[in-house]
Amino acid sequence: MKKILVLSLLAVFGVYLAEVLFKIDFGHQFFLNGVKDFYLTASPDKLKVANVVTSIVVNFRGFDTLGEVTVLFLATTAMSSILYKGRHKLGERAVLFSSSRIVMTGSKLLFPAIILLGVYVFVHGHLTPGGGFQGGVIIATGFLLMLLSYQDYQVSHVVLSVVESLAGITFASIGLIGLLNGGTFLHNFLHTGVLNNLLSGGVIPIIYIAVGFKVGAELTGLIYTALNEKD
Amino acid sequence: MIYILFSILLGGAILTFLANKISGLLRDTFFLLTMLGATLIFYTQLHIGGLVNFSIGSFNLEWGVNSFSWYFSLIVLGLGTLAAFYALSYMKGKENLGFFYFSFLISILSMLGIVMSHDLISFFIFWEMMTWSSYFMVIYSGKNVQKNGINYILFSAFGAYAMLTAIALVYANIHSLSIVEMISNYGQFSPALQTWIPILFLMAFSVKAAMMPLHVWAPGAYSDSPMAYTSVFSGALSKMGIYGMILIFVTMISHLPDDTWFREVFAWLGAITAIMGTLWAIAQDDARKLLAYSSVAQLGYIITGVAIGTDLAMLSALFLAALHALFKGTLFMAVGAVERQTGTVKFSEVTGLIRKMPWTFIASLLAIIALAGIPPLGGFVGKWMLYESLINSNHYILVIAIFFASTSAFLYCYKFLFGFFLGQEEKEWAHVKEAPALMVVPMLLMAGFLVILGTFPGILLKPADTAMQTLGFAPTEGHLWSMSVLFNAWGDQVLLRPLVYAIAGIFLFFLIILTVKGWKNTRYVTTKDISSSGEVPLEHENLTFSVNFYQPFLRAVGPVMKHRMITWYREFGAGMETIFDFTRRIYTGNGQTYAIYVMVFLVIILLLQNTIFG
Amino acid sequence: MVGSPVLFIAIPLLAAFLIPLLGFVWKESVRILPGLVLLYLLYLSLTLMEQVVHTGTIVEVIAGWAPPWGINLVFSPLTGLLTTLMILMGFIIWIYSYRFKNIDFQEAVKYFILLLMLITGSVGIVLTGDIFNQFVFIEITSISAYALTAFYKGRDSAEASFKYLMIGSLSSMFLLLAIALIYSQLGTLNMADIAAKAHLMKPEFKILALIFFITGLGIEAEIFPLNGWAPDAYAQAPGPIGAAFSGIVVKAGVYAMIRVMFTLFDVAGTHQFLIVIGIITLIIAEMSAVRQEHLKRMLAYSSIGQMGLVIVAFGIGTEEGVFAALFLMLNHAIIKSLLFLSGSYLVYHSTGKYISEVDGIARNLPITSFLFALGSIAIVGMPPFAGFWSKWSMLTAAAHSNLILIIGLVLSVSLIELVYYFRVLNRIYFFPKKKEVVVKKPTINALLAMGLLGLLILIIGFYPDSVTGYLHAASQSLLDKGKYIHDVLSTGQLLLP
Amino acid sequence: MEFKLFDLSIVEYAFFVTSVLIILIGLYAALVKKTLIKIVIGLSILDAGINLLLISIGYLKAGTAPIFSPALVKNMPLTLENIKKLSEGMVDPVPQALVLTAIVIGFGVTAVALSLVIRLYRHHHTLNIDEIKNLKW
Amino acid sequence: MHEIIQITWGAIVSFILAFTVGITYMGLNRKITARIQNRIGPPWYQNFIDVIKLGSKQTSIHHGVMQHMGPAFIMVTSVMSLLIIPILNQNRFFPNLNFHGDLVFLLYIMVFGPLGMALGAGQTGNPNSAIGVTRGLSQMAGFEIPWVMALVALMIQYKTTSIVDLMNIQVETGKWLMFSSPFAFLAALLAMLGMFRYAPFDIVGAPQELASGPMSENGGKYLFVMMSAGSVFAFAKLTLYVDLFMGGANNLIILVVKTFSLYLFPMLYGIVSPRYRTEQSVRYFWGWPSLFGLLAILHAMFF
Repeated sequence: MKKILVLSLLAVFGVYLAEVLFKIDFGHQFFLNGVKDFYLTASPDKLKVANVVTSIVVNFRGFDTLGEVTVLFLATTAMSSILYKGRHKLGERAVLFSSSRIVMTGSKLLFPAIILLGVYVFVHGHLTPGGGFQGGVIIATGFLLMLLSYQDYQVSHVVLSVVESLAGITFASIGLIGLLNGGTFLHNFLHTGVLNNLLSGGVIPIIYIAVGFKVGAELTGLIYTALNEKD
Repeated sequence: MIYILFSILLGGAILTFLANKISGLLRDTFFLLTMLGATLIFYTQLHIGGLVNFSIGSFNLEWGVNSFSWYFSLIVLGLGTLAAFYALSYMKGKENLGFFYFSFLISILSMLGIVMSHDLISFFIFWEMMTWSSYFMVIYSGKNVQKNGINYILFSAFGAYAMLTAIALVYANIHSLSIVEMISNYGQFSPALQTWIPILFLMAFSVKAAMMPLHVWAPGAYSDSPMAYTSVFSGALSKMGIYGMILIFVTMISHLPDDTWFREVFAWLGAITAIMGTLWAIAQDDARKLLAYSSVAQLGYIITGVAIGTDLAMLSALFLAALHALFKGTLFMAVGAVERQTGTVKFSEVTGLIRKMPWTFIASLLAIIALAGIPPLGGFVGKWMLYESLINSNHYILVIAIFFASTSAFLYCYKFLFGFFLGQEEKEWAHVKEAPALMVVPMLLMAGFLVILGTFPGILLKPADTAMQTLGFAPTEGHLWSMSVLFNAWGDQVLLRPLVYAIAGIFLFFLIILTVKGWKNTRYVTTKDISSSGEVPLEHENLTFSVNFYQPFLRAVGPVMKHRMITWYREFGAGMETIFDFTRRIYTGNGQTYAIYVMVFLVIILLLQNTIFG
Repeated sequence: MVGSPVLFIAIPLLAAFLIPLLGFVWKESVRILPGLVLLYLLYLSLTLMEQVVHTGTIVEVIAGWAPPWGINLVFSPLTGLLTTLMILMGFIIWIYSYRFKNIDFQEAVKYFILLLMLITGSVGIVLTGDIFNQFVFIEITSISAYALTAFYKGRDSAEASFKYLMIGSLSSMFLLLAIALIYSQLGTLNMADIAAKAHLMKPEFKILALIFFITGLGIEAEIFPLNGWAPDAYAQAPGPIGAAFSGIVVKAGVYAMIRVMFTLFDVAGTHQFLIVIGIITLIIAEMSAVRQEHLKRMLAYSSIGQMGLVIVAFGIGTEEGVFAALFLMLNHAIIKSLLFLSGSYLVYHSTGKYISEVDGIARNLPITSFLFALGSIAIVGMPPFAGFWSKWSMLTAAAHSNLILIIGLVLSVSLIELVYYFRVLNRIYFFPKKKEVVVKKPTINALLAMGLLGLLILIIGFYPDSVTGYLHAASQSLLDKGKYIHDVLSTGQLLLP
Repeated sequence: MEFKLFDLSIVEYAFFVTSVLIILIGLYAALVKKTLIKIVIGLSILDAGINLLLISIGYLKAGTAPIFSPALVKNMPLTLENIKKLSEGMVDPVPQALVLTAIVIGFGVTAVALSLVIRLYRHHHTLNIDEIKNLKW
Repeated sequence: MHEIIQITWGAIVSFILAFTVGITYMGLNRKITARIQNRIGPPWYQNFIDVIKLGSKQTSIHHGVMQHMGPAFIMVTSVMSLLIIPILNQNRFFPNLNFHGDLVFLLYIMVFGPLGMALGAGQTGNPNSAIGVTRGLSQMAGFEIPWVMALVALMIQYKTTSIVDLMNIQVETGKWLMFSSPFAFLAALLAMLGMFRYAPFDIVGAPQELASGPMSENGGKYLFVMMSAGSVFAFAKLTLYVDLFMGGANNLIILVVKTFSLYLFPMLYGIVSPRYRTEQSVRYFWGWPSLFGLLAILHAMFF
């Protein structure tokens, strides 16, 4: 009964949605004077950032990203708040399984490479596909690997929270410095350099690096909290 | 001056409330000073016709006194002051006195505010202040709070909201809140509004005036508030409803093309209120309830008078309004005195107080005679004018109805006197003493005034006449009344003075005859010393007849009383609550169901989009 | 230049990031910092508000890109008013919860971060001029709200939170769908730009987007039947958070919905739709409240009902109607917060939070009970308290638009409201106290916070002029769509780095 | 309704059709499945579907990634005209940026949801949503 | 001053007249009743003997001030109604206190006494008295309705509330109101049954049951005054009926004839009737008599 109801509801919803979507001329632009044209020109021209998505994420719509970072930060806080049960004791985490020596050694070998890859991805966020979020996630997978392989692997909560706080503060402070320096929040107050150079794009790489650190630390924290959770 | 008056009352209320924390004497002093100060200022400093205005919330508020409002302030302040003295003694030793005095003063303030408001918004604000301050009194005792308190506040709010709607309609149409402008622009409203605005206003006023079918709150509320306040509650506060009704009937209804319907309906509602109130009063065992129903009934007469709206009817309504304040104030005070001295207000529990509380008895007796409308007290004057006005304006059946109500009223009148004061004296109540002077004197003052009014109704008719002239009636002095003569439209007249003197003379003559004959030999024996079918009742046997007092009569009117309004309301309320209870089961507690609701909502809008956003 | 509207977002975020760090250094700072931030923002919002009313809307551009390319914040009389209100309520709630979780430092850190973010997210929803940015802020608010709802461990709070989260996820889905539809048609995300170009959209897109917006934002604005989560969340969240929900979060939701309906699209029939939906919400909520056995749940239903009333007032659509709606929102924020704050002390001692457990509690908690009574009397609209003026303006607005039926309906619902509030009041004051109850006395800061709210009720009640000027400016600014578009789109030429 | 079911151009709308289907599947799971974990999974699927939809709105036939990589720019002087010309062949970058944000937000919500599920399991010792309704009416 | 003396003088003469006639009627009542019941019965002057006996008896106890005042209250009603009701046409006998617009006043002054007596009875403490009083008051609420209806019908038909006016109309037209307003007369006549409290409406006193009800604790001077008041009141009522419906009387002889013939009605009705219970009697009065009253009003309104 419930299934039939839900199915019919979904059918109506889907039909209406699809009907409208089919009116979109797929694969063609049909709106005039959209903002994307501006972004596509201004990004290489004004900001000297090769990756337009990055310039949108960090600068044109940098405010969204600040919010996004906050969402992550909140998710971590929320998770630890929701699961919080008295004080954590380090190393007191549930033993899910014991990994074999091969896995342990392999992860140990892979771990630096993963971290390095992550760092590369967020440092080159304004040049190549990728960026702070992607890099941060890669870094977190490194820690996830370690946490899964080693039952007694420790990540210092203090370090994590210091890193994530500092990264967040960096982002917000750069925005505020922009406000003081150029009159608008997140103003790109550094020299923009030359397109496709590593040191180009003014504050964009700095912000993205901060985001990378923050995402990495936060995702690690999330995983750690979830694993470390007492029953 | 109005500012000062209001600030005195408001400040006095707050000071009294605060002083309660410090000392009882200080509180009493503040309370009394406030009340006296307000009365003094009102009578000495306030001149009729003065207006003050100021603006708040982009509304222009206007306060002022005219003769009409002066008449009602007379009732409020007169009764209020006497009740204040009474309260000092009556409330001694009770809890939360600061709260009581605060509410008392605030309700006096709000009543004065109502009659002095010249704009609708302050009228409404004062109206609501009156409601909640009196609500505090209703729940003061803490008994039946959930039932009577909620009833009262619910009905009051119903009325208030009706009024608010009317005010909003007026404001939306003329962009002014002045009562004067509302009246002067009334003719330009659309016909629908012309009908609905008075109806909405009258709904509000008939709640406070306890008119059928909106009277349900009254018995409970009147009987639950402390008697010191009930005298004001029933005597003055309910008159605010009458005040509003008169205003509406005179200024609006009379301009309606088909006002006869209105008048007939309201007159009949008033009459039915009177009848049903009387019948239910007869059935009560609790003196407070009896008086409460009696108040409902008395207000029914007044409403009828207002609704008929001829010169004489209006005059009688105004006169009865003041008179009702006097005698019902006295009676509630008497009940309060009995309650304070004996601790009960049930007729079936207390008897034979006449020798213990003679002054209370005398006050009650006079008030009852006035209530019953028996000459030579003031009540007769009001009743006479009411009947004559009804007969002269061709409301014959109405006369019968009213007369039936007031004849039946003798039953509960007698029950009141008999229940408390007469009957056998019992050892149980041997310790009872007369109430303190502070309580007795206000009652006696009012009772005395009732006696004077019986001979010289002109004292009260004079201001009533002035008040009516403010409302646009022709002066009536000389052709409807003079100091102690009453006239009707057919030229018939009652010369009160010779009648009263004759009654007094005959009474005294026979009293003297009775007294003189066997003066030496006749001695008082206790009420146990009776011949009851040849047997003398023993000391512990109480033969006083007080349970099922009027059972035969009630049996006779049984069919009418089978249905109680309050039962209907209660069933309605219970039905509503069942529906509500059913409704809240929409919130099943299952998160998925809520999510499905969201989808249902979406799909409904999707399907109806052409209708909704077409 | 006193400060820029962006500080309303940036400073709390900075503070939120700082709090964990400061916590390592000085524990008390965790409690103090949010208060300082909110106090500063309160000052800022008041000064900006004064400025805005006199000189006109401030449009703050982010990252130097003028609208529609960059994100912008709009501090108009309307948004300014709501911002001020939210910050004020936030500040008062902060005062109230200053000693919250006094023992457990870890919990306190999280509580204050989440509270600050809840407020910031709501302020962001109101201030932003970009629909996607609004979505982000809605999510910030929601996640903080989920976490705060589930804050207490011992109760069924996780259940409430999960329900909230489920429905909230649907909400974000619909919002994203609507954004996608709009973007596919107009290629822009700026509200003013959308509003200016709305006529270029194909009508079916427009209507579908509108429907998705209504559904998505309606969940935040608690309209029936999208509000299944609300009573649970209100009842299970800590007391101050309940106050924040009704005083801050819902206001933001309603604002977002109204902004979409009034500014973004010019679809016919929205006003009538708002009226109908508002009335349904109002009636169902008030009906559900009557037979409620839990105090906070009752307050929650009442809150939903009041929001229905607000929506009806918006639906009237005239300037008077909008004025009334804003006034209602203002009063509701203040009064309902007071009720939640004082109410949670009234049932502090009980685990079930049953109404029957407040019997005679006035003897132990005189001030709290008095404030609760004040709030109850004010919210049912009795003069001379704050609630009366808003109800009055609502009625006149309806009367002026000849919506007599609405008046009748609203007032009869008010009667229902009156019944259940007075039932509780009677219990508090006049029922015999149960012996075994050990009540919790409110702390000084809680009393201060409640006292402030009570004072506000009295001030607005006795001197409504103190706020009506701002409300008029705000209602004009909501209705003047052309001015909004002009203000935003004319902000500067390209500000380039 | 313009269903072009027998028109081959429907293939072009595969992205839309797929994303709508994914959305519907996710919704179905969230609305019908009894297990909390499955509901959370359903919500995640829902997110994925919406992200796909968003991305496909920005799709340009034969478009390139919106990156002015050295390979693309080659040795062209970066005048405004050149940039304009290059950018004409690029897909819309805005939805991509939006999706990035949406993914992160979806992730955050999922994390919170899962932690709530843990709490619920602890409290109720069940994952059946029909049995978790202490709060009602 | 002269006026006062005249009124006083008139009052005394009227009182004596009414007293004499009233007591005589009561004695005749007893005699006739006895004859019908096939008894010899007391002589017609027996009641005089009784009254004199009561008046000369020495009373030694009373139960309080209200009992003491009760008889005086009753006297007020009796004498006041006697003074207000014009005894002969054109007020040729003493006009006393008669005034224009006296009907409503009369209605109210007529209940003054019963209430006063009730108070007196109440204070005696005898339960029978109280029971009797409640029955009496209930019954009063019953018969007042047709009575008022009849009066109102007269008032509206002739646009006056004055008895003298009504009498003059009968004299002028030469037609008694009992013929021109038959329904009003019927209603009033049936109401009179209740007023006289003879069987079947004698439950108030109900000798075998209540020991004469309200009067039961009274003896000696109290009963003397009560009996006198009752007889005066009976005469006053009869005179009122004659004035209203039977064209009044031009001299005392005609008055006596008319009143006695009217008096026969409740008397004879009572002799052949059993006793009604209170609610039965109340319902009786709200039945046919009130219907007649209603018809009378309708008649007055439309004809």
